[in-house]
Amino acid sequence: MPETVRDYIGAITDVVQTFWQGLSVTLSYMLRRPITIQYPDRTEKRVADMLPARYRGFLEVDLAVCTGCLACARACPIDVIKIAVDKDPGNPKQRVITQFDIDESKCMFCGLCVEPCPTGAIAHTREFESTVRAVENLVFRWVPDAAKPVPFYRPVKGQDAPRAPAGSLVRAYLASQVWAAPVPDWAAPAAGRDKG
Amino acid sequence: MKITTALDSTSLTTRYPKTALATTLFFMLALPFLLYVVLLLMLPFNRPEALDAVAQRLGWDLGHSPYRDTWYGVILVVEATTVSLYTAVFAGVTTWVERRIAGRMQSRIGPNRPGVFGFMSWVADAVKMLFKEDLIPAEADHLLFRAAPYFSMVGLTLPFVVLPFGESVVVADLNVGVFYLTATSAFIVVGILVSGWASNSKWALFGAVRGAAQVVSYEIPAGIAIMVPVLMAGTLSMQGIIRAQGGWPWQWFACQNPAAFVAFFITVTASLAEGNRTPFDLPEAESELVAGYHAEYSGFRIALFLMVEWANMWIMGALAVTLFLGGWQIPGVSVEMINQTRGTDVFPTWLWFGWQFVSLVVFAVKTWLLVILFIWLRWTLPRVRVDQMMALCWKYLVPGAFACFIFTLFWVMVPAPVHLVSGVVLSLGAALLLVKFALRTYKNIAQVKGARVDLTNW
Amino acid sequence: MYTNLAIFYLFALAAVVGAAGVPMSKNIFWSAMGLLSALVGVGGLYVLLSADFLAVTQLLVYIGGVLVLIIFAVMLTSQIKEIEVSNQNVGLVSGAILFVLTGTLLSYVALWAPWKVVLRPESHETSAAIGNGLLGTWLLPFEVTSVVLLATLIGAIVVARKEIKDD
Amino acid sequence: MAEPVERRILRRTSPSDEEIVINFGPQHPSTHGVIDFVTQTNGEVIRRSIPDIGYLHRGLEKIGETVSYPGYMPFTDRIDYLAAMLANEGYAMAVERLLKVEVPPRAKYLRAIAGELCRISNHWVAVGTMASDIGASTPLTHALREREAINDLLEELCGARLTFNYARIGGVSFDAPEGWREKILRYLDHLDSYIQEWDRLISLNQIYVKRLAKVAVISREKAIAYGLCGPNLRGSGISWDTRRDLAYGAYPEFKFDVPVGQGKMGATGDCWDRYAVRVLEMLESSKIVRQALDKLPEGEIMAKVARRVRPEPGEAMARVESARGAMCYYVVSDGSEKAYRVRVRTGSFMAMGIIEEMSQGLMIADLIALIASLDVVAPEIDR
Amino acid sequence: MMGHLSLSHFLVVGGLLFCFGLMTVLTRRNAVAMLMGIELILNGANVNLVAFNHYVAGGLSGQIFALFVIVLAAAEAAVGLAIILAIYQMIRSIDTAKIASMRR
Repeated sequence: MPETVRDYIGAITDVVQTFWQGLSVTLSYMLRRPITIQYPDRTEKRVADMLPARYRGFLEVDLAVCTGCLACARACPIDVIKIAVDKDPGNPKQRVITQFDIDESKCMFCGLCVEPCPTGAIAHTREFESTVRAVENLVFRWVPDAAKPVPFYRPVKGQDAPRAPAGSLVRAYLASQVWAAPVPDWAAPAAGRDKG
Repeated sequence: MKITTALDSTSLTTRYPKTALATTLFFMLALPFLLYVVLLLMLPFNRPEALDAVAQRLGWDLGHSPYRDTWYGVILVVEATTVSLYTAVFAGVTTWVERRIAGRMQSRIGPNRPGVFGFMSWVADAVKMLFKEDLIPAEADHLLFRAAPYFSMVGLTLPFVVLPFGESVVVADLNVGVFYLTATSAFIVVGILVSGWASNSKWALFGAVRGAAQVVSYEIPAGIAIMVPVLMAGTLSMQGIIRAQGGWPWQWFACQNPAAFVAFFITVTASLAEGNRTPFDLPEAESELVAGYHAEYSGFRIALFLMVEWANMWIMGALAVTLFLGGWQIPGVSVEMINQTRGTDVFPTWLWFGWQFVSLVVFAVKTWLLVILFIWLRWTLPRVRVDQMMALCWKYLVPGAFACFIFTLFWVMVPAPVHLVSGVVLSLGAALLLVKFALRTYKNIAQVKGARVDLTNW
Repeated sequence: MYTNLAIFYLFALAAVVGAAGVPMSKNIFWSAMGLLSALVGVGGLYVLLSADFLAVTQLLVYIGGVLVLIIFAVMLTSQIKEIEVSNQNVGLVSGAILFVLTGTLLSYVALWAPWKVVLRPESHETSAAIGNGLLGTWLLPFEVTSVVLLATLIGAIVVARKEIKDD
Repeated sequence: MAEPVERRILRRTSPSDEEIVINFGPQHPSTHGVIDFVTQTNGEVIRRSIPDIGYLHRGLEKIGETVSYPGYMPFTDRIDYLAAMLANEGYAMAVERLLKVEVPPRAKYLRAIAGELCRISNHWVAVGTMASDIGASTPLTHALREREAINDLLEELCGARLTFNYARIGGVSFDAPEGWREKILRYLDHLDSYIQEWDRLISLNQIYVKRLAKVAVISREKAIAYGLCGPNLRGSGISWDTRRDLAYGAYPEFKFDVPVGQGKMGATGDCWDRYAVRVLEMLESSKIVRQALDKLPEGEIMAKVARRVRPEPGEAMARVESARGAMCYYVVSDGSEKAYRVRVRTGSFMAMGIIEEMSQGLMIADLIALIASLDVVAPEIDR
Repeated sequence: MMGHLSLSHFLVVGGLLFCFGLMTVLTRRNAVAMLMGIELILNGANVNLVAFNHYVAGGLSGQIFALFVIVLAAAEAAVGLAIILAIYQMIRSIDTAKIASMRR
């Protein structure tokens, strides 16, 4: 509320000045570069390849170096990882992994499972795109067939585990997926959902 | 990181298929051009006498035919349709322009996928809105709810009757033109009130009440400020006011008279408020009233409301251009020169049509610049509060407009050379301000570390 | 000439039907809509009577001012909660009788009185003449009107202020 | 079944005919999440507005009793998703106190750097959404752009942009990546020069100032009485900052000012002051990050903590200065692997209390400004 | 006679407007509606004024008179609505039957 003439005039000049400055700022952005990254098709390389190395995308398991210690499954606060181990019927001394499921639809990508892994078998990748029609297909089954279990890896002291390059496994896994794949047989039927 | 952009090496033709390019170019250039040309060609037949003369040449005796009025009516209907189509196309194109400008101002890109540079996005939007379900709240007053957008549409289209497009391109040059324009645009607020009441929603009611208070208040400063050019021209006719000005900036009313310079800003502010544009978008106020008076609308009806809102910008811009910025006057070409090229024939010469088209383009460019200013303001300023909106009107604009009015009463008695001096001084001053503004804009970029002029990424 | 007649009937219909809606409608908002129609119709009639300035004034003052104010008052005085803002139409019968009586009388006078009609050339350039008239012949009533308007302004403000004080 | 808030409002007052009760929310563009402000208005003027909260309640405190101590860390991200780094740090500190673990200095510094960057990013959202609520949409996208730059930095550090899960009990999960320091410094240089442009764009815009100045003035006494904290408290002119007054982590080693509201645009404690405090705090955070980067010690980033944490029975409390003020974690252990009780005190919840009193007599647009100026985040209120 | 526009056409319309206005004022108890009725009456009168001006008197006196009527009608509406709102604030009704006293 203007009370004096000076206030009255001051209010007008303030408005003019600040509008002047504000308009010049917005105009200057017409000359600057928009920061938009035109995902997914107008980028120089795949967005997944532009992400930093530590990016916590889909989890990937290299079963070749998995020791079956269950540390990841225990670290997970929301039980995303389901591992089943068994004795190899052919060789009772050799223990095998018969199931290694990661429910990526439930995963909150916190990274707690990666830290206790002794060999780096489980790791986050930079992949994040996987659209599927049935959400159950986001359960990545790293042991696809329980009849063909994977033997435990025995780490060698003073030697790094020979892990596959990060991301290569999950990319191969995703490439093998069909987005419109039907709900897998093992999944319990959800009520009122299109099984398409 | 480096991003491939539309402007990088690849040309438009490789980037877009030829059909997309052709369609976009048609919509972008041919459509408005087509509308303009139709309007232009209808001109000579704008009065029954001209119709008679043309019919005579064709060997008809229309003057005594009972269908003379019918023919004249058909011509008027075609003209009216053309103008209405023009409003629709303008509203659509403006949404695209607004979204692109807003995008750049916000460090975004804006719609750039449908059509070349995303131009077809307005067509896509229109189609989308037409196909959406048209919901009417169960408790709403059904008939009024349906009728409300049409009230606004009436308020939008009626002013176009007197809005000039070019030297002779006007549907009807009423001798009470300006007065008529302010009167008919009030229908828009009737639409707002009816929609707010009929929706039976508290948000909509709030929006409607705000809208009514706002429009009724701002009609007063707008009305008084409009009197300034009316006084200077000595006529209420829109064309008459433009004819009283000239093509060069120092011949514009805004520069000829310091009071008119102020009145120009008052008119623009008041018309922003009457058109419910930010900073006066209180009736819809997204962050307060969700969507205000059209909160309950969807589909085709909201498309009508939005069309009114955007097309109304043309009226606001054209009004200001007509009254203060020299209208369609071509610099260096006087009205007499244009009239001399007309010839004595009923059907004017092509040269005359050429001049008409130039004047039409001059008017359109000026109006577009103002429309872009409105868009620019919208994406810069916050929204005012209801009491501030009222205070601005009654404490600043009304006294200001009145002072301009009184000043002009004396100014018209001042000899003409003073007007010229004022015109030169004020237009030079305005040019200086523009230069200063450009420097300020450049400084904004220079002052921020990491920012630089870069026009890629479209 | 038929065109003029057709336009006349269009506007007259709008005016009369709208006016009929004002007393007949139970919903006050619909009454206001009827008034809107009547006012627009009358504005159109003014154009036919070559009073264009008056027609535009009619639109400006009535639609832009009075009608908006009335709708405003309807909104403020009736609740949004109830959609039927009906009022008891007391004495509709007597009203109708009165309507028939006055209507008959006025129509009789309008149709059969011997008016001294003089046909003049149509002119649509009234604004300048009205302006001159207001500052010449009718200067005194013009000034008196402005005083009345001032008084109205002050009066409306006083009434409105009282209401704020009450709160 | 609790009584609906609408009815409570109607019972408490005798609403006259022209007063209406209107729900601002739960879905409303400016409630910053799912909150319902049940508002009784007389025309544009608000008689009173009562926040109806709980729409976003996910039982996060209860979850603390069902997951292991380290496993609760990702859930702290979800308490305050706009300043997750700071929420992480608070929980980590509480459990460290329970375990009596000393954090290595490098980890403390990294926490401070990440936390202050996160505070800047949070304040960008706060001031941006505030401008957007006042009706200017351009500043919001500019603010989000600045926030994205910080998110890029934090993503490089810990791999996530929103739910960082960076702090660990006894340290942090990652060391600073290669070239991170230079990137941060480049951003901070940009930030320091950019703030002036931001002020020109919106802070000093007369409409913006007029909309915020002298609106919803919270006096010193009221701010204390309602337990406001953080920028909301400092906006009322009270110089209290947990980082300085109850210094923790690496903060005792930094020099920084605590901006307080000075009533530059009218009254101390108005919406503009709360806004200005946030803008100034970004510059202070920038100072802190620069100092921390200069002094960043070498060494371990994790203390020796067993993978399965079983603290002695007992309780511990930690208080950090989150972006929304003092955020307290209270953890009770019964000696098992899971906490017996986790309790979080958040700034947004405290800010909700004052709305009913401050809203009286405001206009509808002012209520929006008040809510925006308190910078509440719905999940932090409901937890 | 019916083929051409004549004075009587306008007079009848004016008369009807007047009658409907009168009917509104007399039958409705809503103060706002009564105000609308008054506007109708004034409009009816205005149509007559302008029609007579056009067909009988010539000149501008009729139009200017109508102009004054419009201006005064607007003023009357403003004051009338202000009073109605004030009354509504006081007694919570705009039913004219209930407005029996000038005092609260």
